[in-house]
Amino acid sequence: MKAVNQAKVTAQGHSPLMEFSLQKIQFLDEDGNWVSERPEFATDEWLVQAYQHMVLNRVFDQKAIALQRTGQMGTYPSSLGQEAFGIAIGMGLQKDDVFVPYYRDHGAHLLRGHKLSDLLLYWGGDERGSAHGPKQDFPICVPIATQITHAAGAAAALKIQNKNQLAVVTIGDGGTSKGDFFESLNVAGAWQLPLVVLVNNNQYAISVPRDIQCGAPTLAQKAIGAGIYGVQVDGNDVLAVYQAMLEARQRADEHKGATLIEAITYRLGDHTTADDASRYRSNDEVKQAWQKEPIKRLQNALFNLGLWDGEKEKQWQNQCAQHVDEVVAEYLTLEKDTAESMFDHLYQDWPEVMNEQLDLLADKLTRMNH
Amino acid sequence: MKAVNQAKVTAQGHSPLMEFSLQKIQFLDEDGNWVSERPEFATDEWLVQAYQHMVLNRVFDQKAIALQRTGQMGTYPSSLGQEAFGIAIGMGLQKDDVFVPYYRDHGAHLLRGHKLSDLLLYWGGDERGSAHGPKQDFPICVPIATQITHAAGAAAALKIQNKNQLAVVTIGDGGTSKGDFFESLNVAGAWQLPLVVLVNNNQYAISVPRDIQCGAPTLAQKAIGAGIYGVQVDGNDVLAVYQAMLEARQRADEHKGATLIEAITYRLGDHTTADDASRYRSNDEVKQAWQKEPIKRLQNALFNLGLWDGEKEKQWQNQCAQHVDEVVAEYLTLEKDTAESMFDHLYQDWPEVMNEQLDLLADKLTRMNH
Amino acid sequence: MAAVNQVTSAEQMDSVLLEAVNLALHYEMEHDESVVVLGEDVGTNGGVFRATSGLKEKFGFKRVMDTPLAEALIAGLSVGMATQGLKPVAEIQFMGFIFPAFEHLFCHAARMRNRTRGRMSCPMVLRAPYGGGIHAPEHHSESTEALIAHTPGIRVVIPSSPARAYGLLLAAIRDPDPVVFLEPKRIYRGAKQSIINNGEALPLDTCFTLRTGTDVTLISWGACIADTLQAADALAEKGISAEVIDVATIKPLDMRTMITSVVNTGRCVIVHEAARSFAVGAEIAAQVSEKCFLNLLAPVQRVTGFDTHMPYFKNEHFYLPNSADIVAAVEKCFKEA
Amino acid sequence: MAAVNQVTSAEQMDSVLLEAVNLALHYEMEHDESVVVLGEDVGTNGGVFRATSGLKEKFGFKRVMDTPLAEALIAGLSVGMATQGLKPVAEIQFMGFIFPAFEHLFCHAARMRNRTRGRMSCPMVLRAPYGGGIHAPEHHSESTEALIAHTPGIRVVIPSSPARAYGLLLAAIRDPDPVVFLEPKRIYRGAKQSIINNGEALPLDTCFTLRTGTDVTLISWGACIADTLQAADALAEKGISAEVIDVATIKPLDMRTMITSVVNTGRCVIVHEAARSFAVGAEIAAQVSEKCFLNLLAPVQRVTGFDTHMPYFKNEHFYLPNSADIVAAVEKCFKEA
Ligand SMILES: Cc1ncc(C[n+]2csc(CCOP(=O)(O)OP(=O)(O)O)c2C)c(N)n1
Ligand SMILES: Cc1ncc(C[n+]2csc(CCOP(=O)(O)OP(=O)(O)O)c2C)c(N)n1
Ligand SMILES: [Mg+2]
Ligand SMILES: [Mg+2]
Repeated sequence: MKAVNQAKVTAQGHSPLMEFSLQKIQFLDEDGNWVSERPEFATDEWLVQAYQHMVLNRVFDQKAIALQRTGQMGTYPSSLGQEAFGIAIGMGLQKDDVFVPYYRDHGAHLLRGHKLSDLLLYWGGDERGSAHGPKQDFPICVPIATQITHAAGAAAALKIQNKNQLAVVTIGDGGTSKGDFFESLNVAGAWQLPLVVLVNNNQYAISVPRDIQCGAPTLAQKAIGAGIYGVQVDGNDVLAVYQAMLEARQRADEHKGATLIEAITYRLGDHTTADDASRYRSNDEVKQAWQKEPIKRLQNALFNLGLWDGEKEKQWQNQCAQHVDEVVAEYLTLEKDTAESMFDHLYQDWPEVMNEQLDLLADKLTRMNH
Repeated sequence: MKAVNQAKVTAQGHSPLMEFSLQKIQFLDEDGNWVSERPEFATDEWLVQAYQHMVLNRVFDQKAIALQRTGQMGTYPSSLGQEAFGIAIGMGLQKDDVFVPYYRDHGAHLLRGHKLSDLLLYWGGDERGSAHGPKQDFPICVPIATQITHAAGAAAALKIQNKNQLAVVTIGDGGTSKGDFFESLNVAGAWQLPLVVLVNNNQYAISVPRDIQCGAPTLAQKAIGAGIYGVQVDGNDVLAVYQAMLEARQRADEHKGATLIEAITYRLGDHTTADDASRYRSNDEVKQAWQKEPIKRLQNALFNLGLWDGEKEKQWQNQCAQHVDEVVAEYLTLEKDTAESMFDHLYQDWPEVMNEQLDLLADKLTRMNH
Repeated sequence: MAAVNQVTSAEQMDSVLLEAVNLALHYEMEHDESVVVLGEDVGTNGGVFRATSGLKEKFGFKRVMDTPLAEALIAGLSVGMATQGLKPVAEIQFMGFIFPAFEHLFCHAARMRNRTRGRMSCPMVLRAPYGGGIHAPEHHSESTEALIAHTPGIRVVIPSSPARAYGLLLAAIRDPDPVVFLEPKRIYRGAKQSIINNGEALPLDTCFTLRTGTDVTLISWGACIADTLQAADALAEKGISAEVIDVATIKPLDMRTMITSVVNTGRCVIVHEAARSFAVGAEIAAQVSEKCFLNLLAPVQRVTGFDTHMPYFKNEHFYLPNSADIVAAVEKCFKEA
Repeated sequence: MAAVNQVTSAEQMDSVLLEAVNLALHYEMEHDESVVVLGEDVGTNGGVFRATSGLKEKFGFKRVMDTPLAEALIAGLSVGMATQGLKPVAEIQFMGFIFPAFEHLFCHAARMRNRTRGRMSCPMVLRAPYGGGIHAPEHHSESTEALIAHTPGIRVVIPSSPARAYGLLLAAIRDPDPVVFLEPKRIYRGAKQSIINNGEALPLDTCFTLRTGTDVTLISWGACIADTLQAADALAEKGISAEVIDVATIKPLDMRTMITSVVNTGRCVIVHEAARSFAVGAEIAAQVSEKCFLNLLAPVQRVTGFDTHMPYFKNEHFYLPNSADIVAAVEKCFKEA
């Protein structure tokens, strides 16, 4: 980490103007020990559910990679190691919140009631993968950071419509370098929007490490310039991410505006199945990161609390595998989309003046079927 | 000003992570009294020169507006009230620095050795207004905030070429909301660039007041998220702006990276000659701002120091008027640019395949001359 | 503009194009609560051209929002709002500053319906004054409608008179898909036209035939329509009868109207002020040339700006097409026939 | 790719297009100290396609820069560097992400020389993989070259073979003005070609006639050249002799070569994978139709993508033009003649 430049300077003409402080949230350390008191929301049931969701997330992830490797799906971005982030968000969201995901939020998607087969469809190169889900939620966003501005717009809409909900958006550490990130935080500050921005700081943007993205020691401090509240959380600690969301909701409810949450995670897998991370980072580094991964630590905590055991683990793993197999079957057996679908939903009111396009496509299909 | 959101929170799981402080620089108060000790650089000669430049800047400005009002020039952005900002920058720049201006830096242009008639040419709708000046300096930049990224690129070039100079760029308060501003500060932090960003926070972006641009109490704090040093200065105090530049240069020389300087000024005039500020701000507000304007306060300081008097003032005003009259004469008597100039310098190597364009233009000119 | 703000429904009034825009905005905000306006200086100031004048006073800051200075933000916020039940009408202050809005416009606004198979849509309007001829500074005279027209899923609409501005803007706001609405600022304060403020929209996806003729079809849009009509007058004096078509909706193109006309006249001249190459004129010329192959008596001509940057204003008249250029192009059609 | 990094001057080698790009970058960085490379993942990772592989190891991080993730930044930094004596070769990771770079490209790179009357210039290259056909995710298959080609002051260059990639990229880097260099990723790892790594550039502003013929002129660029050549083979079997022209430099267009060809053949088919309307094909069709008016035996045909978004990859073959489409278009020319 670079030195913090924003220290006091004693020089001619200088006088103090203001002070800012930044905090961190953590409950469980990497071994699953409590470093802060167990929070109220974390009932036995809550903890077990969070754990189960995270395991399902990981099982799904492994299957998706396998599908890609065997040519049954396209490029896929694994969420390996970032399950606490996605699951905490999914659990923290309320039904009528607007969720604006990026492309690595499989955990949250799972809890938003998306069919997992839709996720496979999407990454399998089929638009129908974005056809379902809560009507206000955004589809997966590929152009980095653009989703942040949509979330700000959604938050503004909630405010204009006097709806007491949140717009919740996710982004990667790389995404925090793009103008949209800043413009959106900035307007959220100026307009006091009910917006929660969660950064999955998984230390890499494809091959580019976190310290090439930004010279500041934290990404949370990017909130300061926008005049919104920023906080860093241990992103491998599902409780910490959830707590930050709770606080963010309270802040919005009290009309205190938006929140930026930087979650420190680590991308244990490749960027996507098209990437080979061994080109740009050491095995040692990855090995060390595995020490901090989110599932094991929560499992330890559950074991310590007597809420989980080997038998339950085995059962749950089986259940997950079975569920995911069903999902895969659904994906693989869906009948093919039509060629004409490329014109469906292009405009709600089909411009008659475009009919020639349909003729051209029909001709092409005739040729293809020969 | 909105409340500072970035205060300490005492809640479950929280622990302190880091602290930041922000400072302000000022030497002269609005009456020209010293609020900090007179700095070393501010010799008698320096102070008188700064004053003289600022007066010339203002006289030029008045003339330019008059030219526009009488149909002899196009839309013009006055620098009225922001002379300390422009002149301090001009004085703070070294010959081989790269200066990257926005469109309201007439004072700095003056000191970069631009012919003032070139400024009139530019605002008179003639490209030749950008043909001269230090070869590394950028032309006036109209698309807001884009110049910041060019300055970052220029700073990177200086670093790559091992040149020990600065890239110095100016921008308005409105400009700090655009992605380019943030992306450039961010890369300056990541790459530790010899970049100095000076914000002319004149409280308005056309009609939009400063607090609609950003919810944070200062613009200087936008440095924090980028991991660079930020400071606020009284932009009506030519010494404060200059001191901040001196410190920024030292920081860059010591390879400590970039600096963001927020200068608090006030746009005493309309946004441009095409604007009518009375539509969106009160006379009272403007009247109050006149109390703080930069020329009067420096004049007071000079009077107090015995460096200036009514006679000198009269002489200098006359000299400025005379100089500006010459400049105007030069502008008005320059022969017209040719129509063909629109193709000059479009490409260095004229693409022969574009010759038809020249024929089309020739035909048009024949028709026009009929 | 004070009068504009006090207009009541169905009142008839003489308006310039700028006032017609303002009138349509007033009308639709009054009749549809979901319409909101955002952009730089659109609130208190009523827009740098006063197109949004009076809206904030009437509908409040919640529906008329001065944004921070950032065009990507303006477009992106609009996408966010449009997906959540609002109908944002955003202003880009000048078309020369529209580029940062492109990513949101092309990657999201234009795709949201298609991508989600109709689950979500983007009923937003991006308004921008465009074109040269008002002696504006650098970057204030661009006409890059071709860049937007290439992208599927968007409509691009350009009015050429107060009445069409009023009717087409209403249609644009009501359209369930994104519309880029470009206002030719050269004629913002041009000829007045009588407008009935009754909320009646004009159809999109349709050209308007402004003048019928038999010898040549003149196709144009925006401010160039004025020059084109002037040329048609000059041609009439020379005994040449010109049909004049206002394209109005640039994307998608109503080629049928244009082709039907050229089939009749056998000659076609397209007029626009954008740089010549890779512009909207090329698409029209390509289609007319293809579809009227056997009818064309002369090659399709284009009268356009040059393939260079719009010169600063002292030289902009050398760049902009004028009626003499149009007449010359028509005469060429007759020589070559 | 290891072999590429050890290449010495004037060595001859069989390369795919991607390797040819890499080779040209190595060559020019070695011979011109002012050349620098920047972009997302271009350094340690050598680019997501490995186009910049080995450069950072060889030339150091000062000349090969991984940037923060921001395309406007990449373009703007390049403008800043280019004006100060460097020759930046910047990579936009996929053309679908190029939009944020447009403001810097159009408002500054393209204008700097013109605006300063030659005092400053922007000798920069913006490289981007473009086009569909590799089963990539959403936004990874765009071909929006038309948007860039409309802007004056820029060159747009698209190679269609390893040798042309090598020679044209060298020319692009050496050109004193901004060049957008689009690499058809569908043929990144296509047919190998023998390349002599001697630093010899190919001319810009020139079409390449790949195959001579007498009955029809097929005009294309990028990955579609492969389909076009295949169609020419199929046509030959049917007794139709096709001339194939690789446009290569899209902006400015070498119309003379194309017109000369169509004057001879009397028929013209243009092939590109971008959406049909307002694309590069329209400009070529318009000019061919105008300038070959008396020579054309049939209307100019365009074989293109559709006016919709490139479908996700399961359906992309329904969108992309193929050689059967080209053959059919040619046959139409004969039917209508
Ligand atoms: C605007 C844009 N530029 C480039 C890309 C290509 N790209 C896809 S993912 C990625 C890295 C993103 O990193 P980060 O934001 O940290 O998210 P992560 O993938 O690590 O979760 C890049 C450069 C893109 N999708 N969008
Ligand atoms: C990208 C862009 N958007 C909009 C404009 C139109 N515009 C010109 S000046 C201005 C306000 C700028 O305000 P600020 O940055 O505070 O500078 P000031 O004029 O106050 O010095 C606007 C919106 C522009 N020039 N560029
Ligand atoms: Mg990341
Ligand atoms: Mg300002």
